[in-house]
Amino acid sequence: MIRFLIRRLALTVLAVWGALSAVFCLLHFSGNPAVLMAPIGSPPEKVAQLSHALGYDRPLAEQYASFFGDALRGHFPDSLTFQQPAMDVVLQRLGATVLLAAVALAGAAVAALLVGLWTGSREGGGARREWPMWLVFLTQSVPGFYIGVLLVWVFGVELAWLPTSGATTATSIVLPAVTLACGVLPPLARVFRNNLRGELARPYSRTGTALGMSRARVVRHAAYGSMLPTVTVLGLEAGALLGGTVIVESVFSWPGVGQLAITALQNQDYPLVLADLTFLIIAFVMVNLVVDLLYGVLDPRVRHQAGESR
Amino acid sequence: MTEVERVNPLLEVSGLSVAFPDAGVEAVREVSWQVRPGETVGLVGESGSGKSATGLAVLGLHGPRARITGSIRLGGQELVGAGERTLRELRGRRVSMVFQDALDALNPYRTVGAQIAEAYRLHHDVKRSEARTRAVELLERVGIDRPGRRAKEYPHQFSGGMRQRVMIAAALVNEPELVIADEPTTALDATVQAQVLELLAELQREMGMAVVLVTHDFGVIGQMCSRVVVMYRGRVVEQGPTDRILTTAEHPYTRALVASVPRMDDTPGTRLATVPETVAALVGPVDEESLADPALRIPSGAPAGNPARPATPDRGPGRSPGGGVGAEPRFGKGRGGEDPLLQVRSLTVTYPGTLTRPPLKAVDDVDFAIAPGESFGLVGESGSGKSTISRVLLGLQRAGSGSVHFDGEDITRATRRRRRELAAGIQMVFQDPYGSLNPDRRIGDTIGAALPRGAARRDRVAALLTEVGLDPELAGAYPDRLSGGMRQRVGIARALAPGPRLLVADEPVSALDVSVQAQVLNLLTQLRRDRGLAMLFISHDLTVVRHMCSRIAVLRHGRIVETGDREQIMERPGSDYTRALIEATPSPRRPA
Amino acid sequence: LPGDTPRDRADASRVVIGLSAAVTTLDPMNTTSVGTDLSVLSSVHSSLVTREPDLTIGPDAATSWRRVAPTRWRFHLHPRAAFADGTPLDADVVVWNVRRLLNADNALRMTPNFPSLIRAEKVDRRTVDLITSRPDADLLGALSFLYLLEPRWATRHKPATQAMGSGPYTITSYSPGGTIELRARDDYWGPAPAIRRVTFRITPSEAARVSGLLSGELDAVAGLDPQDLNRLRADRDLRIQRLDTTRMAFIKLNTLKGPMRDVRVRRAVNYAVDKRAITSSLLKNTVDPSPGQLMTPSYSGYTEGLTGYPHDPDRARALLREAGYGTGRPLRLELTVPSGQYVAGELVVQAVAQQLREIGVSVKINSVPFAVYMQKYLQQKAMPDMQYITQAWPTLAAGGLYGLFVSDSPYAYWHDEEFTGAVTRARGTDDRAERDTLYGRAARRARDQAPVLFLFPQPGLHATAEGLNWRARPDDWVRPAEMSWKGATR
Amino acid sequence: MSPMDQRGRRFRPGAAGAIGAVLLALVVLMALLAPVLAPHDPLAQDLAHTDAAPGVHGHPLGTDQLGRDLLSRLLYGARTPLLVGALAVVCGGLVGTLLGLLSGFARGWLDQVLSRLADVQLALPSVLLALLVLTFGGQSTAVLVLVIALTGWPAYFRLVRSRVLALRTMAYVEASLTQGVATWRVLSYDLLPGVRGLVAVTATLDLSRAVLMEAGLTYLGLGAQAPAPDWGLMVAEGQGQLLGAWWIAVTPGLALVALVIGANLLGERLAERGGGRRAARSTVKKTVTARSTTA
Ligand SMILES: Nc1ncnc2c1ncn2[C@@H]1O[C@H](COP(=O)(O)OP(=O)(O)OP(=O)(O)O)[C@@H](O)[C@H]1O
Ligand SMILES: Nc1ncnc2c1ncn2[C@@H]1O[C@H](COP(=O)(O)OP(=O)(O)OP(=O)(O)O)[C@@H](O)[C@H]1O
Ligand SMILES: [Mg+2]
Ligand SMILES: [Mg+2]
Repeated sequence: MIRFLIRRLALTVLAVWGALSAVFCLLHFSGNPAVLMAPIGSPPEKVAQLSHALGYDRPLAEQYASFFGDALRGHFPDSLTFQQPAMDVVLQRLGATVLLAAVALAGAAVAALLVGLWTGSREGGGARREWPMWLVFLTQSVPGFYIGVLLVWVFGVELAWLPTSGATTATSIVLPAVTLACGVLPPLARVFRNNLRGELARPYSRTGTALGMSRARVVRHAAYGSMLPTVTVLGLEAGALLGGTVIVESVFSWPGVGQLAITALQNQDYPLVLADLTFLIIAFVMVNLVVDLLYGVLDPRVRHQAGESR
Repeated sequence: MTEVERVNPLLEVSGLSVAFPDAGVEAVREVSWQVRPGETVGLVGESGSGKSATGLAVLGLHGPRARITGSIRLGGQELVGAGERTLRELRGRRVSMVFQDALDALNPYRTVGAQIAEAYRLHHDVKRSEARTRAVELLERVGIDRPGRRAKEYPHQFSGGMRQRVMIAAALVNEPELVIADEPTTALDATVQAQVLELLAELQREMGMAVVLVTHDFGVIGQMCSRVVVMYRGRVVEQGPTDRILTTAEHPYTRALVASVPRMDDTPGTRLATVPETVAALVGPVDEESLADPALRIPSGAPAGNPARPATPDRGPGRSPGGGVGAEPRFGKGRGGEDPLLQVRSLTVTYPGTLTRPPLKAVDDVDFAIAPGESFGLVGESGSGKSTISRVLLGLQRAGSGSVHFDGEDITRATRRRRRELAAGIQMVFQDPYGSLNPDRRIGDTIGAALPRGAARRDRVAALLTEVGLDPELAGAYPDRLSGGMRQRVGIARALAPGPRLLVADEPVSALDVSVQAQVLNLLTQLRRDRGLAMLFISHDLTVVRHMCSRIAVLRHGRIVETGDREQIMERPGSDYTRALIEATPSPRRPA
Repeated sequence: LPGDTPRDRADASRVVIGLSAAVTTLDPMNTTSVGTDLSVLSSVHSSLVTREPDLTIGPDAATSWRRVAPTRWRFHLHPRAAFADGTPLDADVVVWNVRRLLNADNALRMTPNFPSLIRAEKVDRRTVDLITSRPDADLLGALSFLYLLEPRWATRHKPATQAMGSGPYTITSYSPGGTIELRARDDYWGPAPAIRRVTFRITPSEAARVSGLLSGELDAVAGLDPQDLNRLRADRDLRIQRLDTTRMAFIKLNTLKGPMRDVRVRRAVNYAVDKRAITSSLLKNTVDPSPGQLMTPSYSGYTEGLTGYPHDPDRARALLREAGYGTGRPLRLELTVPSGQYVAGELVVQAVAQQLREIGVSVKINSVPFAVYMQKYLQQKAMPDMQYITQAWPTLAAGGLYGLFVSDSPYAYWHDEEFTGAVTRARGTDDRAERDTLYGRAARRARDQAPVLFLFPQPGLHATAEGLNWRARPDDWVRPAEMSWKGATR
Repeated sequence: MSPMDQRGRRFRPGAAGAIGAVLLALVVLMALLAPVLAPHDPLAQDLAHTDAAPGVHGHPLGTDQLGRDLLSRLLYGARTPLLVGALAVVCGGLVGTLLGLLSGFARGWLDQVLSRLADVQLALPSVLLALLVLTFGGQSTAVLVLVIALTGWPAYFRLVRSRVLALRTMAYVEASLTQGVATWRVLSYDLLPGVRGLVAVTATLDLSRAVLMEAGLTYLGLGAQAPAPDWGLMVAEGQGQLLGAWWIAVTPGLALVALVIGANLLGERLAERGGGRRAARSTVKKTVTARSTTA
């Protein structure tokens, strides 16, 4: 378990390092950020001065090093648009995204569980029980922004039941969360259902029946086994969710870090872009780390590291 | 009618058919047999003959996609078509099942104690703690050390044999009247198999339950069962008391089956009887389909005694002139002074540890030598390092230390290019007939992969196919058309293609049904003699090694326990381990 | 919130205002975004003078002012003017704020609006003088943008993220880019605003603003797209106000390089575009095409009597042929528009491009973020052949707006002696008649030389909940203090 | 999610696969035959008839805010998603497959480096990465294709690599090696056929991902530019008009959904068939004597 932890942590650090390096390269291949940061109409001396103040005239290697130091401590220059430390801006926007993502993820997980149990547990199945999977399949094929647009149209505009933008009332979260959940539900539902079927087809489920267990009990045991891959996908999807928030937040004007990333990019607010991306990357990697650790807790085989791979 | 048969049967299967309409498979066709209280019935047959399908039908475990007709009566109660409730009541309580691979058959996410306790609580209204106590009690009963502690462990923390004991404990926790054991020992080493079978027999005596033992091993039948049901293609071709079936079976298929297994007491190196040959000798040509007809009795006038064992070893075309054992060269004997073809000295192979696994010395200071034309056997239990040695010989695995000299040249240090040239010297026959052929390449391309393309190659491939007894037309076919035995012949043809002098055969028959096994063993023996090939024959099955090899090395935990002539090893084993191995090998001759 | 309708809010004297972009800073000297940042901040801070809805300059912290010398203005401060923490707003405060504004190290965005201001001098506790380098008629207009911070508070806090002002409201909740809540100060020294609580909600998407209005989530939104006019009008719970803004929309032509150097090409594109068709279909007749003018009639110095380029594709083709373009040498142009920045901007640009295509000009449209657009425009000096832009001058002085077109202006991309000369002389003169003549000459010169493709004033379309009194303004300000609910008690 | 997970589903695969193929073919035909089928120039504006409802003024699907014929735009609009999607799939698929083959076959440090690279790639949220590249790298179709391919290759890489790792231990590959067959032949005859089907499945499913991503980025204003007809862009343009002229946004969205459903149905059908002619079947039959080792 300890070794597993160490290995996993090493991978995590590596991933963060690689991703941040990629971000650094992208930013620096596109020219001197100071040019953009200086107020409009600034003379070249002024730009040079600013460039110096922000350290953009130092050798790239040195900048790279300090970029890392700063990134890991969450130190970024002030946001150009918000005129305060970029990380502060990100952190202030964080709550909204976390709330949205958590609600969406929880909703999707519950829905996936229900769909999976409904369609995956019955022996033989039959086409009549398949319809939720068709629905899931459809969801999977609809672009997130389109779902958002349709939801706004139907529930926000035509029926006027729900607010369509911002995060002001308790019901504001419904539409964006549903939209976001629609993106996560398909993989979750399918993994859970397919694995449930898989587990039910495994010899141990048959053993359970042979020992006199009821179908419900057999399904319950199998469901536990199918949770493991589902949790892995959940972790990966949590990452995709962070990307998905970019679109959903801009459809619904949800004041989170996703929308922030877009406006920061549009405003060429480099420090903010950096802070936002760094944050999202680290969050993504951490979520997956947690998921892997969770896997270790859930699966006795991983926990004991018997040396046998599955 | 004997005494026993007058007792009312516990389980009565009559006219049972199991079909899978979706797959278009009729797995079981109108079989009828009975189990009386307390007796052990063997269900034997080759792979796919419907043994498991029959066993599963008894407990109604087939699911909705199977169509089951006929009748299964347990103590008079009809089970075919019985409601889920009724079945649930008797599953595990009156009838239990032990499955083949206990690693899969046990829930990997739950402790073994919890699983046994749950099995108990399913049928007994007791408290959790009480069920736990009972679970520990059963673990102790099946011979698990420190049962209290081990009950809290997970299946993967147990060895194969122990898992099978746990499985048995779970099946017996409610003291059922009948246990159906579906190949409970197939995945186990001979010594472990012996222990598990012994345990089963002991518990049976103690609890007085009846056992249906599904197996394809006549050795196990001979050792455990009082009666045998022989299945072929979903039909019961014959049933009766074990003794009679093993000696004077009425059905030619049964006789052929018994005869095709190498035994500890026959003459090594003689040609094994194969099923088609035996059947043809007994009743004339019959096709495979009609062989399943139980009514196909042996015509009167067939040789009595042991009719299935042909008297002369020289049957069929292409006999080698010398025959017999004496023609085999032996290193250090016979052709004294000649250099060995292969000389392995202090070979050690260590698999590096990973972050999750400590390093493993799979082969430890191994020495042996093989003379040109000699057949050398390597026997040992699973994980003893047999395959690792063969992989080193073929350059698929680096040697840690020590040397392997082939024809005087140390090939452990051979470069890639040299290795390619050496391919003409050493070739390999693989174990798995399915995995060893590229499903996407034609047979001819597989056999001739290393030969230059052209008409010459085509001719050579055709010649090789003929030599291994296959139709040369098959060169254009894909492997999915071939049966296991045919595939193994293709594998042998491929190994012969570069014209090697040493053939390494790593468990070449362990994946094959016994009837096919005999054919492949015969082919190997014949090729070796015709071509004067030296062979390293690797197996976990002592009877097969004894049959094939004149000298034998016994491997254990990567070390060679002893090396010697066949007779010496078999009759005067120099180590306790070898002796245990010989004793654990079930033989159909042993009394039930 | 259950039952949160405009009616409920009216009873509680609350309004919810939809803003089209996030409020990015709370430092009033570091932003020039009128419609968003400054609209919020004007409620929290006070300035010396303020621009009234009718665009005249009125009092705020200063009760009266006069020019005591050509370059010296004297302001008398309101005797009770004070900050929320009780600190009085006195002459020292003004002096400190002017110093902060003019300190180049602070790099404040408001500073360039005060080109002539040199310093402030305290006369007595409630009197302060502002001194300019030259006589500057636009100073008062500029001062209506100068919001005053409390010196001691400002040095101890971060004005970018916190606010403590002397205006009618205080901020109760703010996060960068998020919703902003205001509450009216009970101890405010000026007239108490009718609206007691204000929520500024950020709704960047037009669709969200419209649906917010229709569903009653929003009480007031300024700067709507005329495309939505009919739908908004159909809702009887909404009141729509339409007026011309002080912002003129046009397509700026890069006369310094490429095909647009040729005045015939510039005129050709002006002839090629049917402005009337655009204003009637895309802008739903909310505005009329510009009579070939760079500014709207609201500006002082506006010239009457000009006419725009008529829609005349044949003439346009002829001009192009004259300039040497035709089948053998097709004219290819690049047209940039900032995405989502201007009302109907992307649509207008597409219509223009298509009409130019019809006279044989191929146009490539680039839609880029506003920041990128501005950077290209002003910093890299790499404006494409054409770009869609709307321009206004906050002080509503022709001199200011024309200043964007004089030869040495980074905004101009047009070097024209005659125009620049006229404007320079006009700005230097105090004689109103002469000034207007000069501006008239400049206007005609611009019409003739066509440094831009003249379009129309940016339409101002504002919607409020029925019952909310608010006089929409031609400039972009949205001030809750100017609003009240009909029949509300407070 | 690995396409292999979809095995064992019961979607009545034959019919579903056919529907998928037909949908895809329809969209391809739309793109190819747009010049023939379109009743109008997709760019031609008619400012007198803006926001016309479907069927009015001879516009079967209505017109948009600029009076452009929506049917014509819909037909031409199939081109960008298809082109960008297909190119991205080809680029990402080629790179991923090639690297996966190498990685799985060579193992060792090369494998380590490539695998970590894939990990890093996966750690970057793909939409954000795309935003970053498109904002700083400039918006062009080439960059769009590249960035979609960039976020797509790890899927191929991982699947192919793990399949190759598994195939490498297959006896038939080892047999080729012991026979002295040249490395490139082992790669092309023994390993490539084994991953071919898998790659085909992945590519089909990846097409839907690529199309969705293209549409999403275009919706955010980073893909195709006005006035080009493109489905994602058309949804974005019509979004503000949902209340009065819903057809502007809804129809192109439906077309997009049809395309993605087509790709998904076909991909899953392929996945169900096991993604390979013979490769799959060989693994169906398991050997009996998988004797267990002690734990
Ligand atoms: N669920 C199923 N669906 C379709 N066919 C099946 C199913 N279960 C078994 N069969 C087929 O029925 C036949 C008999 O299978 P069964 O498992 O009973 O063989 P067996 O005698 O137990 O063989 P083995 O020794 O390999 O275990 C085989 O051909 C098998 O492929
Ligand atoms: N690639 C490998 N890496 C690490 N350990 C290995 C590897 N291959 C085999 N081993 C281990 O080395 C030991 C010997 O394996 P080997 O395959 O040589 O045994 P074997 O005698 O052929 O067994 P079997 O009868 O099961 O085929 C086993 O414990 C096995 O787990
Ligand atoms: Mg079986
Ligand atoms: Mg082995």
